[in-house]
Amino acid sequence: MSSRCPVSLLFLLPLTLVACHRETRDYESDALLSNDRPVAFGANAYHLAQGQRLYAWMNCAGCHAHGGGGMGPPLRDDEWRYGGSMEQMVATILDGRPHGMPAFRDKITEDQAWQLATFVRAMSGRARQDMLAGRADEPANVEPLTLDSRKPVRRVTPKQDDATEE
Amino acid sequence: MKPEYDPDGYRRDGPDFTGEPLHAKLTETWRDGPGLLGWIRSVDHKSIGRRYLVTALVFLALGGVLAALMRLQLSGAEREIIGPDRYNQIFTMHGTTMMFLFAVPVMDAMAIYLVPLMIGTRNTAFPRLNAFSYWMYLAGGLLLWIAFVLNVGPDAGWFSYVPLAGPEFSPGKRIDVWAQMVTFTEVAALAVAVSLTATILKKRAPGMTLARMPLFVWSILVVSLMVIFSMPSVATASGLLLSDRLVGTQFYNSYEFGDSLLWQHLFWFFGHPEVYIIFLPAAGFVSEIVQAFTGRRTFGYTAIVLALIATGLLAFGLWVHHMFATGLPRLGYAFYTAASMAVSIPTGIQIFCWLATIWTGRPRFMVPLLWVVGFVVTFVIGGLSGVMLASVPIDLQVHDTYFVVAHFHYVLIGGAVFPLLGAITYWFPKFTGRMMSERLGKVGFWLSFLSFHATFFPMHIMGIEGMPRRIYTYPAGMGWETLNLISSLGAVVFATSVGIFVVNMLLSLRKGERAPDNPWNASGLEWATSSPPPPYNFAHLPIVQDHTPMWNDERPVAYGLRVEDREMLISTVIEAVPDVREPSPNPTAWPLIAAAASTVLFVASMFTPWAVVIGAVPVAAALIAWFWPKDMNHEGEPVIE
Amino acid sequence: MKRAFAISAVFALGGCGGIQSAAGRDGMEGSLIGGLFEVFLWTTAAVYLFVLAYLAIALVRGRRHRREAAGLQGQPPPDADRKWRTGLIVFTGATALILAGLTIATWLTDRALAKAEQDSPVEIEVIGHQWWWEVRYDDPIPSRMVRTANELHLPVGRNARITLKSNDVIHSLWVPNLAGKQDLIPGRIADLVLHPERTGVFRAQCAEFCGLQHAKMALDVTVESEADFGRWKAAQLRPPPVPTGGGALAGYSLFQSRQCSSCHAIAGTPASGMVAPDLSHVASRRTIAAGTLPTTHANLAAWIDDPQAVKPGNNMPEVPLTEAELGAVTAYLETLK
Amino acid sequence: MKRPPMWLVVVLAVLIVVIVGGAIVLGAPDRRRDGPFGLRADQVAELPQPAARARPARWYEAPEPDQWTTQLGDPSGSRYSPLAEITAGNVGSLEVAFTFDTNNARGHEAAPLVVGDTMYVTTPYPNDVYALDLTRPRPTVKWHYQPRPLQASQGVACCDVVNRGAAYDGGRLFLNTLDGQTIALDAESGRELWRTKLAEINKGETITMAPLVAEGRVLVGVSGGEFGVRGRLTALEEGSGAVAWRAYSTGPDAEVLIGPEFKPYYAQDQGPDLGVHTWNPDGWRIGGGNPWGWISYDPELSMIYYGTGNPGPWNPSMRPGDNKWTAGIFARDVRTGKARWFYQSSPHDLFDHDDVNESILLDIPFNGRLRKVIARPGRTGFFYVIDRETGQVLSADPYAHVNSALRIDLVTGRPVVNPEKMPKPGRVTRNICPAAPGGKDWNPSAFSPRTGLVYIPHLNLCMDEGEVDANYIAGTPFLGADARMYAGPGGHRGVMTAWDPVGRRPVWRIREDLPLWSGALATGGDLVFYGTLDGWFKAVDARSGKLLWRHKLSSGIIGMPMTYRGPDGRQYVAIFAGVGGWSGAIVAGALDPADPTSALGFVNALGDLIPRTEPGGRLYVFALPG
Repeated sequence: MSSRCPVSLLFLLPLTLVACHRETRDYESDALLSNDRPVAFGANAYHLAQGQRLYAWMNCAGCHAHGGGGMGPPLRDDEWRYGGSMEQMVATILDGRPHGMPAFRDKITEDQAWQLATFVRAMSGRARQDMLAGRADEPANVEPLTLDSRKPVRRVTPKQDDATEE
Repeated sequence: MKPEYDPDGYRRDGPDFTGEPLHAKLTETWRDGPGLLGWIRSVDHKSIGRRYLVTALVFLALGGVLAALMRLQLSGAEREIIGPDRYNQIFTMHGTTMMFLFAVPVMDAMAIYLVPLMIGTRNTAFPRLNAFSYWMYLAGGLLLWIAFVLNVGPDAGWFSYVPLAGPEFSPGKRIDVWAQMVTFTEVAALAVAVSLTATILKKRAPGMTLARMPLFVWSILVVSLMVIFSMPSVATASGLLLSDRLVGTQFYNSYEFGDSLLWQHLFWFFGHPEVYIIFLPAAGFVSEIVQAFTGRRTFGYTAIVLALIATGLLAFGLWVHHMFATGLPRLGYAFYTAASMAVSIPTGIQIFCWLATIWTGRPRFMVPLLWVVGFVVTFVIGGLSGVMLASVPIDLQVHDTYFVVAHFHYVLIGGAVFPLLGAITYWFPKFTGRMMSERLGKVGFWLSFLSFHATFFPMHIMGIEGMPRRIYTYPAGMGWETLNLISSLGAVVFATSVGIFVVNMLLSLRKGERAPDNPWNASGLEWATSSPPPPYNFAHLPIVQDHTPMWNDERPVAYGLRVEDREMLISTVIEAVPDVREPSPNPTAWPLIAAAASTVLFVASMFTPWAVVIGAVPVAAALIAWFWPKDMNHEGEPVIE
Repeated sequence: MKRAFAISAVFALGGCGGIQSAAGRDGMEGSLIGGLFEVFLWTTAAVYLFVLAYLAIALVRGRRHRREAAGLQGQPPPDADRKWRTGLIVFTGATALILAGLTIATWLTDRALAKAEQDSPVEIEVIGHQWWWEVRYDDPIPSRMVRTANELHLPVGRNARITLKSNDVIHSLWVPNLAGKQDLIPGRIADLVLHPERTGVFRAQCAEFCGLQHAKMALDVTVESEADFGRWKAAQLRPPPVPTGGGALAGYSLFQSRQCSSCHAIAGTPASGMVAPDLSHVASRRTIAAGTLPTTHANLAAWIDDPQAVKPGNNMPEVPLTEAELGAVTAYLETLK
Repeated sequence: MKRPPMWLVVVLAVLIVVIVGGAIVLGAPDRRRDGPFGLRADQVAELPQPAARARPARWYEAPEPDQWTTQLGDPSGSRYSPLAEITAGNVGSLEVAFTFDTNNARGHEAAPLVVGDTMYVTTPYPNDVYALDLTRPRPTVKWHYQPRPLQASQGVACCDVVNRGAAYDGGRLFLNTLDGQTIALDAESGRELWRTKLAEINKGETITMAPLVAEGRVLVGVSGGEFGVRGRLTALEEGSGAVAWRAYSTGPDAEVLIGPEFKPYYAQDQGPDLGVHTWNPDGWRIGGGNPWGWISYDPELSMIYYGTGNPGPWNPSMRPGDNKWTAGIFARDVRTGKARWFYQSSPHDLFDHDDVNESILLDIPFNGRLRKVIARPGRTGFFYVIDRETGQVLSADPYAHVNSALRIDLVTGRPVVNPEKMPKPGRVTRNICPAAPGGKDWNPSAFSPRTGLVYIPHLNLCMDEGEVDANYIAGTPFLGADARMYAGPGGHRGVMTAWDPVGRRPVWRIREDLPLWSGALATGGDLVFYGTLDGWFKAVDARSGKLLWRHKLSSGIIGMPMTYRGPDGRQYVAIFAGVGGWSGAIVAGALDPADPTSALGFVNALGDLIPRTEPGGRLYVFALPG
């Protein structure tokens, strides 16, 4: 076997980087220092899991439920009033948005915001499959992200937003 | 027409077709093909056994390295050599490697190699299945270790308790790798178990009734049956875990009326018998070695056989003693306490018999017997601390502490590894045709014996002094530093001593003295053939009249198996009366291909459930090709008396 | 033999077996179990002696046989084996008897433990989190319920019934000096009764592997007189005073306005976070970060400054604070006596 | 071994298909019983005899029929109008007189007001007010007032950004804005007279309720039971907007305005500072109990009656104790605000059963005596009849399907909770009925003196709920529960029940396919009006429940119907279309039905609403052709 091992390692070389990056437990959050944060956070299973925890801890579920929305808009579809990129989501979380999204800047740290964004991104079916978890240990209400595909958007009637523009 | 020809025109061995010409013919029929291809296609139990053995020993070495790393980290308080993340992976890998990739497979290895020789037949009942099992085992091991190298090493302990190992608290693929590795090794172990059971029950040489089987063969028979009953349990558990993690089923989610204790029950229903699956073959080694080195039949053959069977049965009745702290009903505990204590009775009986044999025999204190003595001195401590753990109140104190760590290392190293090393020394000449160095052997033995106790004895006290298991560091001032330091130093020496044993093996392999057929003047059939044995094991099948065929002066043999096709004798289950002559498969690569296909299926199914559907196709194809009736130029036929 | 002594030596130490030792006999369960352990210890030691002796003699006898008859194989005279057969039966019987005895001893101790669990106990609820302990002292009047973290205070000579819950993974509460361990399993409720008999300060630790920081999930246990216990409880019920000036005041407003209050609660202030330890009286506890560091100014500062360095992987983020802010927050926390 | 014969396999397969298929078909909720448009009345009892009828309070006189000045029509909260021009006989020909678009796509839970020849229309956030001149055949906007509440307030409105309308008194119009201000307008000109800030949205506080004016006080309560808001009712001077008194729903007696004159009927409510002692330490500071529902006023006793909302968080195990004074009803002196009595319908509320529903002031014969009572169809699914002088519960009977409580113990006043439905940590509790919105939510019933019946538009929903850990962060939700609702027994989600409070039994029921989220209106023409979520505005016979007329509106109906006599002397009936609210949020908020927990679990019960209606706010006014 000793003869086969390095061979298979060579085979897996590209996979290596992927796997290593997905699996690091980056609790010092060096990812924040990385110059490509969307990847540093967005492709790391540990940050995704932390994001899932924070989603509950910071009461996101109270407004956005498990992505279906409620007091806040749904997060499972791919409609983003304020932009769906990681950076935009982080901005939304940290600084809030006029129509009711509160600012979390002094409630969570910046890397936590990135972790949250990572999870929210996964909710809308845009995360790498191999970093998703089948379910959480909670009441099973939504179908597993691993089996979930992005929902088609149901357009909001345009009125509802400009109804409130000053 | 020549005498060795039958009326039906097939050549068979016989009194007048023997010696060199027969040897040449049989070798041509039974040997593996040439070159790498031949190596890959081999279905010879000896080649497969050797591969199994070497692979298992490599994993032992790897596991040992991990152990050394842990002792390094724990050698002092507040050490920061290894961080928590890596440490958790390391102790998980250590346990997993040792249990799944070393302990069980190494026993399989010895059995696959020795059983056919000991019962006087030419190959196992399902040679291709054996080959398949090896490839699966290898794939599983590679999967785990490659993953570890890629930082995807499992980190939830070798027992992978949910919900910690569940989808929420173990992100990424680490646990999936663990669970899938379990699947691999389960398949491998089950395949071997089936093959060995059939071999032992149907392939014994004429006259080797059940009551005349060597004790090692008995232990393997019991163990194989235990494997068949216990392994499915853990395979189920890991399957459920995978589907929880991958497709979000709720088997272990308490919210949806799953239960995390379900995991523990399933796991320990396998996990506890596992310990005996590892120990019983070792007991078999001891019986064989004692018999050989005291020059008398092991005392209390029947008692030992019954003890083996009793252990095999009781082993399934005490898994809950791993769960005393979970708060199950107290009354139930009483039963498991009793059962856990009861299981030490059969073990006690065996020890009594071995010692009685030594007492009444004429022991030669050569290395294998030394290992046996070391085994008794060490294992009994493990057994007795086991009795303590069986007691609920005491277990509640020392459960999940270093006391338990000490206990099972005494049982597994003292009870299984010591006899194994003895057994390897004992059968080394048969494997390789050369003797191992007695001097190096003795040095190795004493060094490991002493360093072992130095390493693991202090752990009893650490445990009582309150040091929990699976911690990557501990604060200063808990009074644990000295003991840990001693233990770590001991570990260094222990590692060296194992190193010495390996060196001894390698040196002896090169230039050990040549071994005769029966260097120890032992009594078993495996010594009736040359060292190492020819591809066909026996030119003529031996006929057995009592327990110690090699100690009789005349050794009758049976004639009449074909020499140009692979043909084996099937005998009756109990009396081993020759029954049918059956063709035995030729070398083939299909087991390897099937294993490769299964590997693709298993690995891919960690990423998408569809892999199970799509991956099933190549597997099915490979199996069809494997079983396609070909080169079977004749059916089995009754024995001509 | 020497082993047997080594262990018993540990036990001879009795209570002085350290602040986290099963050898400690500081609680009724502890001593009952300790007693049982000694029974087992001496019995097994005796058995072990017997085996060693047996082995030794066997080796000697065997060697003699060998010298006598350098002959080959062959069975010893059958009557010899018959003698041994009776020996085997006696041995088996003896083993069975001893084990039966031990089983009964176990059962009796278990009964005794079960019996000890009556009478009016202090009702406590312990909830395991990754990686800290939430502790609640229940009270018929809910407003007199005490909520603290990572510390247990127990009145001596009185039962404490601890209800065990977990809200993430399986943990196990183990106060070796007082009693055996009991698992905290999500979705299940177990309880553990402690009966401390000696005052003192002990340490408990999580005994079931629970992830990254399993090693640093400990709990301080203080066994004190009923009076001291009452005082402690009263003090816990008093909300800490809001600082009136100085660094502490700055720290207070930082605590309320920054990340701290999203997770931590301080009685009598707006901060009501519930996912991290309640800090109402953090300065009165012996250690911080679940028994990881003794409560000192330096340690508090170090912990707040970079929790991941102290306890890698724990769930407390590194809150960006300036030197001054850090000092202020630390100063404030130190006022929470 | 032998393979079973092919035919056997086939037969077995067929059998299985038949059985399973059959099971599915039969097991499916039977919609057919609901008849066309999900409507069919079951007469389950006779009308009560005149002698044995509930009657309005002694002092009650029906509101002047040509105006409608409060949301409930009159202080006793009966939502009854004596207008009888539209009757069972002619309602069939009712037609749209005019409509008015509010250009607002959120949930319209209010009713318009009519004073003289002006109609006052209020909208959900941004809470605009329109005054319509009814003298014109096509009414025109007299004036339009925009309070411009803070945008961010939308984010802390638990269940859509609704508003339950304005109140009129003495030439002034009073309204509340989502961001927590009470505003007084000059009814003639729409000029702002004063505005008082009563809520802090950064703490999750909003105001959605309709104010009530009594004895020169404007009574306003805050919302935010899902945000850990400490509930309180504030009385403002009608003239100046200055705070007259403020009564909290939790905390020390002094702040709850509990004094010597506080005489609760039941022992469980007696004792000092229960608002503190029935909570875990500090729990009361974030304990909810928001009076966001209806207030009734008894001029004779000069007392007001209002309910307090659910305690926070939803997760009950995080707030041990009875959690006074949440989920109960207060009787207070309207001048001083001093509490007179309190009755807690859900001590230690387990299922978000606020007690904010309307209290209808009635006099009913009880044990031979005429008792002054309030009649309340509660969230708990029980119909309470409570003596409004003492707070004694005279009767409590389930009007909806209830399994969360076995009964109400009239001796202690406490519900006997069904142990099977007690939430267990780490386990989902299945099939809790009624679900979180209760047997009936905020949408008010109507009482007709002519039949002595209370017309209850209510729900038939059950839920699965699991406790999860809640975390309090000011201005974010404070829930700790994961719920999922679905139709109760029978498969229908709404019911219109005509309840006889004396006979303590339903007289007739109408099964509605969709949950009823609109208020009811009873008229002198023996008609009952109500609307459905898919936009059907219905008139049924007050005596039999027979469907007499229905009209499909542009959007789902969650508003409250009202009626008035126009300047031209004809009777008009007005109703808002504009789906939304907690139930309709799935449409108004474009929520994702793939997540059953959306809108706190309501979406799971209303996935099929999406194709059945459109968002969009419009006022419909109907009249007979003429």
